[in-house]
Amino acid sequence: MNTNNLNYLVNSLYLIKPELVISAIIVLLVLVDLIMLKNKKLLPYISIAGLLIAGYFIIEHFETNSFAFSTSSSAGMLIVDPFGNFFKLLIVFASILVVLFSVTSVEIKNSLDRHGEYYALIFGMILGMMFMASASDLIVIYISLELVSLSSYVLAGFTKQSLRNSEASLKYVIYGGISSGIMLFGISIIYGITGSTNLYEINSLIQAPQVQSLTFLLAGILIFVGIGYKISAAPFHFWTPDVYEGAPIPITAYLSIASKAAGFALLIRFIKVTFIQSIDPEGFWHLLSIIDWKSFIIIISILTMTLGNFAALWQSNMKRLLAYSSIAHAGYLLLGLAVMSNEGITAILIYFVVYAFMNLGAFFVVMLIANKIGSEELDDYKGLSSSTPFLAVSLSIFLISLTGLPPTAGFIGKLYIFIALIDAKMIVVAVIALLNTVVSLYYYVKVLKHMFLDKSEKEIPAISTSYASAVLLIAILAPVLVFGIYFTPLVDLAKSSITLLGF
Amino acid sequence: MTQIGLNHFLFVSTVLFCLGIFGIITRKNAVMVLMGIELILNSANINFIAFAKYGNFGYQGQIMALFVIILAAAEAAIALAIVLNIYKTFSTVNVDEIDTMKD
Amino acid sequence: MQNFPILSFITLLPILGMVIILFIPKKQEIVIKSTTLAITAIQLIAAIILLKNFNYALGGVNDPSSFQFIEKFRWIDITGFSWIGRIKIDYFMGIDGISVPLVLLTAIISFIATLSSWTINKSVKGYFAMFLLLDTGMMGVFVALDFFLFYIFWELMLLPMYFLIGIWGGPRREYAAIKFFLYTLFGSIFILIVMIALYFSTTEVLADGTKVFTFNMLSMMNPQNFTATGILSPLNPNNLRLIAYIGLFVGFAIKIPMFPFHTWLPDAHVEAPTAISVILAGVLLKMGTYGILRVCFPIFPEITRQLVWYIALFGMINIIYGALCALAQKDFKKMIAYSSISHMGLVLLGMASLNSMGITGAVFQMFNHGTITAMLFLIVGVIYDRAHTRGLDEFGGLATQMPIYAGFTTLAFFAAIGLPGLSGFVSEAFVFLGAFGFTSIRTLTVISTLGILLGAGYMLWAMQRVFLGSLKDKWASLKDLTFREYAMLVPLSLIVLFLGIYPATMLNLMNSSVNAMVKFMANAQTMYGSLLH
Amino acid sequence: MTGNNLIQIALIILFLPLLGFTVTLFLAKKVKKIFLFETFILIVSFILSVALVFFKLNYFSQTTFTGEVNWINLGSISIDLGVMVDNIAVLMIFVVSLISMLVHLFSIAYMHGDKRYNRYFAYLGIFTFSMNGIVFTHNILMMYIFWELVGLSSYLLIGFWFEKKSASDAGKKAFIVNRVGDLGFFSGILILFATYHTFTFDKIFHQISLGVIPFNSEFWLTVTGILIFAGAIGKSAQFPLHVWLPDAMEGPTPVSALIHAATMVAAGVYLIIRVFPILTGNALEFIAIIGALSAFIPATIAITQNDIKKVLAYSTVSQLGYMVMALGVGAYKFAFFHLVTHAFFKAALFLGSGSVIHAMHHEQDIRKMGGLRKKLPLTYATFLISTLAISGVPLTSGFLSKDGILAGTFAFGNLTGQWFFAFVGFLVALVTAFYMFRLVILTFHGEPRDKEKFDHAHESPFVMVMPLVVLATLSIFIWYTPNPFNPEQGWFLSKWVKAPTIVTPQDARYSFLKSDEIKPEANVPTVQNVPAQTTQEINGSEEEVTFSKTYTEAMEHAHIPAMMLSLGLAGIGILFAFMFYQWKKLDPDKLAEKINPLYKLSLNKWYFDEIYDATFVALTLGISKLFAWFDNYIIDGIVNGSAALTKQVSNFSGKFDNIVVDGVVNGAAYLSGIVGLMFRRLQTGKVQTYIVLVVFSLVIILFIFKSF
Repeated sequence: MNTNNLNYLVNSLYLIKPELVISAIIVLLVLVDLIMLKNKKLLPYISIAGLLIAGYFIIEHFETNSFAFSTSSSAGMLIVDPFGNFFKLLIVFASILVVLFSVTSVEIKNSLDRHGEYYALIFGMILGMMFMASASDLIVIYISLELVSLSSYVLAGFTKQSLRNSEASLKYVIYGGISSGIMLFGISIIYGITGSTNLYEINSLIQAPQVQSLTFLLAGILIFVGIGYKISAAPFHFWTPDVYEGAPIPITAYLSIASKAAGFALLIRFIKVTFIQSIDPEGFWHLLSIIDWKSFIIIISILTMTLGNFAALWQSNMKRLLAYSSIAHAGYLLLGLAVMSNEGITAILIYFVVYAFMNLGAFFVVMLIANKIGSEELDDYKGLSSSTPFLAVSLSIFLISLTGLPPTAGFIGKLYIFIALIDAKMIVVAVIALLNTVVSLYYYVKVLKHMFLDKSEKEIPAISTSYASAVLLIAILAPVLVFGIYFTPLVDLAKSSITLLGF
Repeated sequence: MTQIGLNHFLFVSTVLFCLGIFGIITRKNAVMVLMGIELILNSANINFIAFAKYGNFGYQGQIMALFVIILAAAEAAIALAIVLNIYKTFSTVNVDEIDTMKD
Repeated sequence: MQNFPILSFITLLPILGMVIILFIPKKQEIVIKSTTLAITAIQLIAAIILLKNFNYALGGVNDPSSFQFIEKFRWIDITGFSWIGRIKIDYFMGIDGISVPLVLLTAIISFIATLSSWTINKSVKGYFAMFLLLDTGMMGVFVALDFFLFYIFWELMLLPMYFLIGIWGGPRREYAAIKFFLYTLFGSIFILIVMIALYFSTTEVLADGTKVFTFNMLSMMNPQNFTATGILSPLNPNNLRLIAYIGLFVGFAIKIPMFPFHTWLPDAHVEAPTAISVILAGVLLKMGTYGILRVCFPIFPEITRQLVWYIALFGMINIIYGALCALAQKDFKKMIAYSSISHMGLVLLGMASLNSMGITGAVFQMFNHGTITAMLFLIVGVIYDRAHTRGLDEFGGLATQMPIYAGFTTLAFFAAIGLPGLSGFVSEAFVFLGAFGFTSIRTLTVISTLGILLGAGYMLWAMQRVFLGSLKDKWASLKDLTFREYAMLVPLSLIVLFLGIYPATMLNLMNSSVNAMVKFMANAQTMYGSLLH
Repeated sequence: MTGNNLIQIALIILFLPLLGFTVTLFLAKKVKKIFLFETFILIVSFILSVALVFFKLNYFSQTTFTGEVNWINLGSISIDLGVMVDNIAVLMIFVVSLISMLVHLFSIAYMHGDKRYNRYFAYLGIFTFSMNGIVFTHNILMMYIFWELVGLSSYLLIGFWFEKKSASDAGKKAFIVNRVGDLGFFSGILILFATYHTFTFDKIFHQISLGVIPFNSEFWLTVTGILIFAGAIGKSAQFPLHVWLPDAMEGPTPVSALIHAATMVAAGVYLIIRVFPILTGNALEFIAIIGALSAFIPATIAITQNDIKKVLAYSTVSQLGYMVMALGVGAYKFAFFHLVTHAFFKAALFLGSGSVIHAMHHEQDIRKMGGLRKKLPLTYATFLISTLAISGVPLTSGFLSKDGILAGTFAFGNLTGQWFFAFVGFLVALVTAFYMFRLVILTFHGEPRDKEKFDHAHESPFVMVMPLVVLATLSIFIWYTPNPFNPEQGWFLSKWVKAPTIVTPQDARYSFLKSDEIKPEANVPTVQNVPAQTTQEINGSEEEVTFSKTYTEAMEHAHIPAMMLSLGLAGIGILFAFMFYQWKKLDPDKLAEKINPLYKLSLNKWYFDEIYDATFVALTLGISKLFAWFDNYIIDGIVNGSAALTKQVSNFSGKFDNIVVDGVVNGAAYLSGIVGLMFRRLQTGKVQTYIVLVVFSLVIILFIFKSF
């Protein structure tokens, strides 16, 4: 182990400062939890602080493009590039909000004594997701994936008292275990064919035509199972509704944003890096013909959004409804990938920012309402407009944005997806997607209907919201409206972060 | 008598994989299902090691296998904890009966 | 005056009003109402000032230089990379002779509708907030010249409409509201797609000489701006212009509503509160025809010329079909609803004529239908407020009980069936004269004239069933018009009368634009033909 | 006194009644006596029209004045409205304003005590206004405009007593039936405008005379003529659209006198007179046929009617038929002549009947009357004079005009060998004489059949009788010609009324109307666009010549025999009337028994209403019902998803129904519903099922992509 290796190691560590910070915070949280058994007030602050620091570091090195932890060859196990950083930033942002949610959530409060684990586990997830966003080696991919999964299994069933809770975690663990198992099997096959686990190396190895494509296809699809389950794309989405319904709301929100984001980062990187052949000046990718990813993704995405939307028509439970809606949105997002062009990626990034705001917002409102009326059943939403106009209005804005009507940010997100699609002359797909939007309108508006149009049988008391949560809500609400009118910064950010290392 | 070759290993691993899937699908008892998962993971491990051995790919395969074993252990721990929790709440570990959330 | 952004003012004023209202405590209903009234009044005044300063000579349509009160500044400008070019969206408003009557109409109708909303007593605050939002949406559609902006306004008025029907409507309001919502959204997705596709087919040269894609409608009307490969560019031999046109047309046709996309209308009308029916019939339907005239025609002139016969055909179907359905209705309001389907058919027919007389007739008919149908719905509202029923057969002999009311109704009805001396006649006659002047749709026109007869049929029959005959004693207590109702009906009646006797005031307004439009459409063939080879 | 003044007077006459209408309508509630204002207005406009007639006929009898103002100018198209003052117009305006004024006066007493008294006068005002418009217009669009306004006012007046269902029905019927005719009229206008891009008569005539014709085919010129004539069919209640007129008798009797005898129904004839120059031979023939039918059928109906007003109504239709037929056979001047004379004596008859009805306390059935001549001497006298006039007895105006028409048909027969019209003409003359005297006898002669009503009857007040007298006097020949047997020498026909230049292509005309000897261009009125309110003169001296010498001569030959024949027939008619009803020599009922089917046919008005109700009305309503159903169930159904589907789905999931009620609104959504339910079914909640599905779909995906 000579010095320049050491230097190299140091450099690598230097590159992953954010991850290090997060890991440090995990330790710190556990310690604090041990030391001050009584007072858990401190934990959220620590977490927030840690996240802010991590966020700072990410921004600091936003533009860097380099490998970390190189193996034998040039390529490394981790990559630090704007693309990854964008998602890390998104994850950090989501995490901050979720921590804040957890503070206000009644469910979480009830299990005050275990707050230490709670935050520690969340940070475990964060760490895993950050690695997912920057992993360039199948080993790291698998490990980070597992890291995320393991923590989320527990979190899903964190508040043990309710049936739904533990059921959710059981389903999650079994389902997740198997998916990652299948994925691992796929990885092993690829390793067998190429003899490497590093995406870049694999890419260079499979440029040669004599790779037997069927096995490779098998492997690729097996791996996709693992990722597809993370981003809950049909037909690997089945866990989503049950787990979303069962898990505590902050966690549900978290799963719907952060782990989905990480999953997408992983998917995009995996496909682009591994199978890319060339990029034409128009920004369209030309992939190796081993696997026809384009049509594969198209099929998956259409299936996903259709299934999500149509199944959502029937839901009477708010969380479940949002679960299906998030499946549908995964479908829209996949469309961005299906375009197989940088513009598509831009669209995805834009959509993710918007989606983070509106979906987290929606879940937040649902949580605030649940805190008061202790239910997420749609029927209990009747007449909310009178008992809590503020929440009702903001929820409807979020839902409208999720539908994608102007002048909300949701419209911009969709707009860019469709711009990408139509620029790629995928008109039919665009039409299908838009028809899906019409369908989705129905169930979103159904919620509005319950809140505004219907009168509730039983008299519900006026629901008050604490100033803190009101401020937080407005903070989430504002961008949803502002980006709808003026979205230049949003797009600029996205465009500046679509550069992957090497392309 | 023929030399034990890569294909034999692959055959075994594939069989294991299928058995794992089969077990997961058929077994009612949650613990058994977890075991099925273990089988899948191990089938992958066999692949890794076999490939590393016969393809002279260096040590990555073995390293991977080690990682997997560790993670499997962790996963098993968590999973069992959850199953325990399930048993507390549902007083059964039969995965069939745990379907309060559906549609 | 010239540098005062009057269009933005007239469009965004209601939003401002909405904000104000949101700060007024719930209890102060009267304050809320009068604020709204004030806002709409100011809007109306602004519209009149606009009219005063409007230059009749300028054509507009496809020529940016001859639009008036233009407000244009860069709204979104994203300097992109090589592969995306740059996304550029303008905040671009302006009016010409085709939009100015509709701007005026919107202002008038909003004001009247505010008056008629006075009876609302259920969550007043929400109602008027939504009302004003709707107002902005409508106004915006008529003044926007950037397709993106246009689309935003177009969608903007969906949600308030949903609530206005859904919360303050009749028994089956939820059904009607969601139906309206889904229908119109379904329509607008096609508009969205075509909009984006057009965006990628049209370029515009900026001051700094860079070529960029643009949402600017006027640029889309100039074939020189089309890219060589854009899917909607005529230069591209296998372009999809025809399909796009149909999609776009359907998108707008749903709003008109054109047979067979009309079934949302009767439900929406029957359930909506009076004021909203007034808005719906008075302004919203015009957005469809206006869209066709402003977007479909000038951007796809050559396709329009291909399909003009079908447009006329659907116009004819609307006229006859709507009239026949109206004839069979037992519900006063539903009858009026179908009658407006019939009358909107006239607009389609007129536009299809592609000559100045027909298009003048069409635009004028938009305005007249706006005022007349508004009157009709107000009239229904009057009786519904008193009797709480709209069954045509349940009344009779009201003319003795409420003579003045009967008088206004007679005026409105005869205006609707195109009695000379009332505005309806002029536009109707123009539409027919124009359409008959266009050889290929002559037969359709002649068939459509049946509408005149059927119109008289259902209107007079309704008249007889409600007002003539002997009075039922259960209605013996009905009061005649109140002051508020006078305030709503008198202005409209005066407009109807005045424009009937001296239509020139309105016609001159649109004249040069219509001629410009006609000339443009006439040249289209050669212009686009030459492009292809 | 110049042309300008004439135009100004004309305009004043035109707009005065409008003023009257507005004022009266708005003050109807406030001022009790406002109707006097309206009446005063009418008197003024009458005086003015007298002045107009005087000056026009005395000083400018050869000139036509027009004054026009630009109404709409679209650059490409410009539409002018304007008035034209020629002899026809001034004579017509005289008739209209005179009768209108008299009717106003008459109504003051007749309508006394009606609860909408003032509004009635207002309506009379708007009617007079629209009628004047028709008279003065110099372009066909304005003609159409006032045409419709007349329709409106007649709607209002017929349905004036709208509490009676029959009245409101009649109003509606009148308006809609008229609209049917107007459809044709409007289509005609469409064609004219499409061809000539102007509405002004002169300009259209000019272009036709230059050979410009619709779609370059004389056929279409004929069609245009017939379409425009369709308007007249409606307004003048010609066959087959005559059904509205008898029902229109539901209106107050003075209204019937004004609108449905003298003026509005005459408007149809007036329209044909205006567009006469563009009518081709075929068109004229068609017109003649319609006229003949309308002259004959109602006459036969009138024989058996028992409602005094109904009889008069049918006689009106029949007389209008005469005029139309006259125009059809080219007897232009006599048509107009008859229009005028008929206006007077028919108005007299109606007002007379009004006075009778008034006296009998709104009893209209002649079987309940009788012997009234003792009670109502003046009414009787006037009524009798008018009846003589309508039956064409010498020394009456009716004799002159009717004789002229018969001569016309006779001449037509001579020239073309078609004796059909002549035959009909004489036959109707006979029938008319018969039923009119039947009416007179049953009403005024014999013994009162309803004693108690009879006893309360009394002569009407002055304001009611005076008009009768005036009108009756106007039914004497002396106003029109010094020689009671030859109208031709009378100033009316020789000086005032001139047949117009026919502009249709030569070979499209009746053979005998060809004007070879002169070249049309020579005397075509040259019309240059004139600024508003200025006049311009058209030299019409040669008109007489241009209107085919042959025909004029033929007329002169036909004159004497026609006169003899008509005299004889009228005599026979009257004689029979007396035999049946006065001296009871013959028993009408027996006769009715003998020819029962014919009797029934006549009594039931040839079943026109029944047939129309069974066909057109039923058809329209049927279709509309069908469409409405179609709209609700099919179109909406396609959207809302068919019932079967719903049912199937609801079996699929019990919940579905509530959700439907809950508002899954449209068919797309029903389908979505099913799809959704399917997807939902997948979500069993059993984790192992999920696994199965995953593995399964994995396999499928593999199979799909294996091929690539």
